[in-house]
Amino acid sequence: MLRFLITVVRRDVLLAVRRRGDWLTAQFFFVMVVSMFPLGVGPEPSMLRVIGPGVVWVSALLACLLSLGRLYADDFRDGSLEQMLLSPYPNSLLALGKALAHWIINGIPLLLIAPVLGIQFGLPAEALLILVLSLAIGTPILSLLGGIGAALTLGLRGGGVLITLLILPLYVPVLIFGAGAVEGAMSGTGSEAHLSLLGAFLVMSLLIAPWISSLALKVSVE
Amino acid sequence: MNLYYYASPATFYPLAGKLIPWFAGLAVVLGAIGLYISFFIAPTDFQQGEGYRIIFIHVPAAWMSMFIYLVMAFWSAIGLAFNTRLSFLIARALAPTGAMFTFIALWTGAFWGKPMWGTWWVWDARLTSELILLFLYVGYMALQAAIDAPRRADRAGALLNLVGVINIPIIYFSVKWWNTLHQGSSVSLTGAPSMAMIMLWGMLVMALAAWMYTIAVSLARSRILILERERQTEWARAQLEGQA
Amino acid sequence: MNWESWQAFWAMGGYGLYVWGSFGMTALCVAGEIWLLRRHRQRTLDTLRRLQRLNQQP
Amino acid sequence: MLSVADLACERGERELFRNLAFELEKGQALLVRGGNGRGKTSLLRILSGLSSPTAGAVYWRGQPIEAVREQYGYDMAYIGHANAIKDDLTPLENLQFAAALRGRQFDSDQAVEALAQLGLSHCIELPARALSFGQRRRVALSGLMLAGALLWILDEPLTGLDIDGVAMVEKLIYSHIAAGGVAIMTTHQPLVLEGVIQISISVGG
Repeated sequence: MLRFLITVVRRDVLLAVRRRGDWLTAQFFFVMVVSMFPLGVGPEPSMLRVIGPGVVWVSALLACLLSLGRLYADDFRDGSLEQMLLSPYPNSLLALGKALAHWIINGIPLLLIAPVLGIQFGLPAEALLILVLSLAIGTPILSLLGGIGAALTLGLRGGGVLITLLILPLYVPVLIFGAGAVEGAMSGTGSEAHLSLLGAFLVMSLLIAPWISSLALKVSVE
Repeated sequence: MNLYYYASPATFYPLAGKLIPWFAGLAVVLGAIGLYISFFIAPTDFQQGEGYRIIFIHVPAAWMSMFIYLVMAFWSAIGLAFNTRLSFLIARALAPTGAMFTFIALWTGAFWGKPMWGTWWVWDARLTSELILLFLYVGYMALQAAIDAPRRADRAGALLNLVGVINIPIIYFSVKWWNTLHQGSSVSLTGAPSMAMIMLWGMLVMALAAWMYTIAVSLARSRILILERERQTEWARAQLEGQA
Repeated sequence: MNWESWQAFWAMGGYGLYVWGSFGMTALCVAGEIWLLRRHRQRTLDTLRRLQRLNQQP
Repeated sequence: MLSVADLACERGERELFRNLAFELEKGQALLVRGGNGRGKTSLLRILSGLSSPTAGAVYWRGQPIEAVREQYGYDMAYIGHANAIKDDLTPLENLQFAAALRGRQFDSDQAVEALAQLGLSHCIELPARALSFGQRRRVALSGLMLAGALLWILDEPLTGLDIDGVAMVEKLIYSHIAAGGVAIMTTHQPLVLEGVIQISISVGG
């Protein structure tokens, strides 16, 4: 079981490494979207500090959705997905592995870039720490929930836009708790409550999302 | 005669046809009573003047928008569990009406907010949740529209519906939490200072009217969907010829 | 009775625009949905009948 | 080994087949015939467990395949229209991941051997991107030799293969059946399997 999970993750990571160009595109998308905001609202430091956490978080959602469209699509097109679904192991394990791989490939780089972008927005050091922490708890949720959307829209026309439509509303709690944690750290009201709620949501997603993704995969491949 | 008898499209189709006028009639009668209560019986509110009469639509529409999503999720779950095609169709037929009530709730919320708060849109917890609910409805309908294979459309929609319904309480809670942190407006639509008994009655009657309306409209819509799906079968052919 | 005249009824104590804007939009939505549903039904029936006639011809 | 009772399948509103029944024993091959769009691929996908039939069931060793999903996953190998070959991996890596995902042991010497047997020894180190369609088909088919599966379900295995390739695959299938395996295939090309008990069914009107 565990070996299967590791194989799924290792395979996706290896494929991402072999296709570095695609992977870099998603990371640069994140950096660029965040950098557009100061140009749009003006360079006022106090204003930037207020919108900073929200901007970074919204951009993280978008960057995540951008790469989610391809989570199952490539494997679906070349037939590997069918082979994986026929494996003797539960399909929810496959969905979990896929989400985990997506987080390693796209989520972890986000964590590393975010503090740099936070500095651009003049966030204090403590807030930067909370920003990374909230992203560390929050981005796996994005990958897990997004996996459901990716499975549902598999092979559909305009799947990329559709997945945004389906999944973005489900991301609302992550955005609120995530950005709220950073704001709480900055305003001194504390961020523990936000982070623990985010953690609870992560646990719930871990329990439910792989299972629903596997059902969705079955429906879509049939 | 059992449950499966009514679950068969061939029996459901004529049955629905017979029921629609009754529900439509009830909707009209209840709607008329509700309007009478909201304009002629309910007294003027001493704080909000006549403007508060908007709640006689806003609150029932908001109730219905959430209720319909729950009912859809119920039918989706039944469909997935027992593999009954009819339940998926009912869920699908309900969605546009649910989206319509969500839109009405948002619209009337805005029209109530303008005179009371001075702006058309306020990010208060109720309106924000309503907006996200509208997104959920739109996502559900967009997904079904994008899938051509009926079996896949049914099941994919049902799964999305269920994910949505699990998420709604979390979304609602998070929005409320967010709203209190950012000191949202303290005035709320339902928390009007003197919620008189008659106001509650007005809202209840209007909600019932909306409910009957929803049943009538969704039955009519599911009839169309059934006919489209079953056009190859004997009874559907006979039906089409009979009405020609 | 709340209203002394029709004029007062339409004015809604100064809230006319908002009250009637809300009720009007609701009426419009309901009417629009029923109209769309009828059109949908008519079109579906037409298409299906045409298909059926097409199939009957050998 | 594999039996099917009362199977029916619909796609869209169209009924593809109904009341389909057959039984396969060790050392038998089933050839599914039928024109384009008659439901051959749909039947094979149902037999593999990828899709569910409208009615009826597929039994493996007397049990419905959903009930013995895990065992069936080990016992069955399926090759569909798509080759499940990743462009960015070498043929050897492709086989390795395919084996690991199906929970099978992988021996790289054996894999090199299998690839050589289908005439691919010169492209073991190349990324699959550089291979032609027929060569990718051969990579996918060479996976069968490593799978150790009792039942092969092959959808158009000969598509894209040249004369040599067809001969190699025929030999491959023949030796599998001779060793007591079971094979289910669709093909438009004539397939020569001398001395093998073949059952042919046609699907669709």
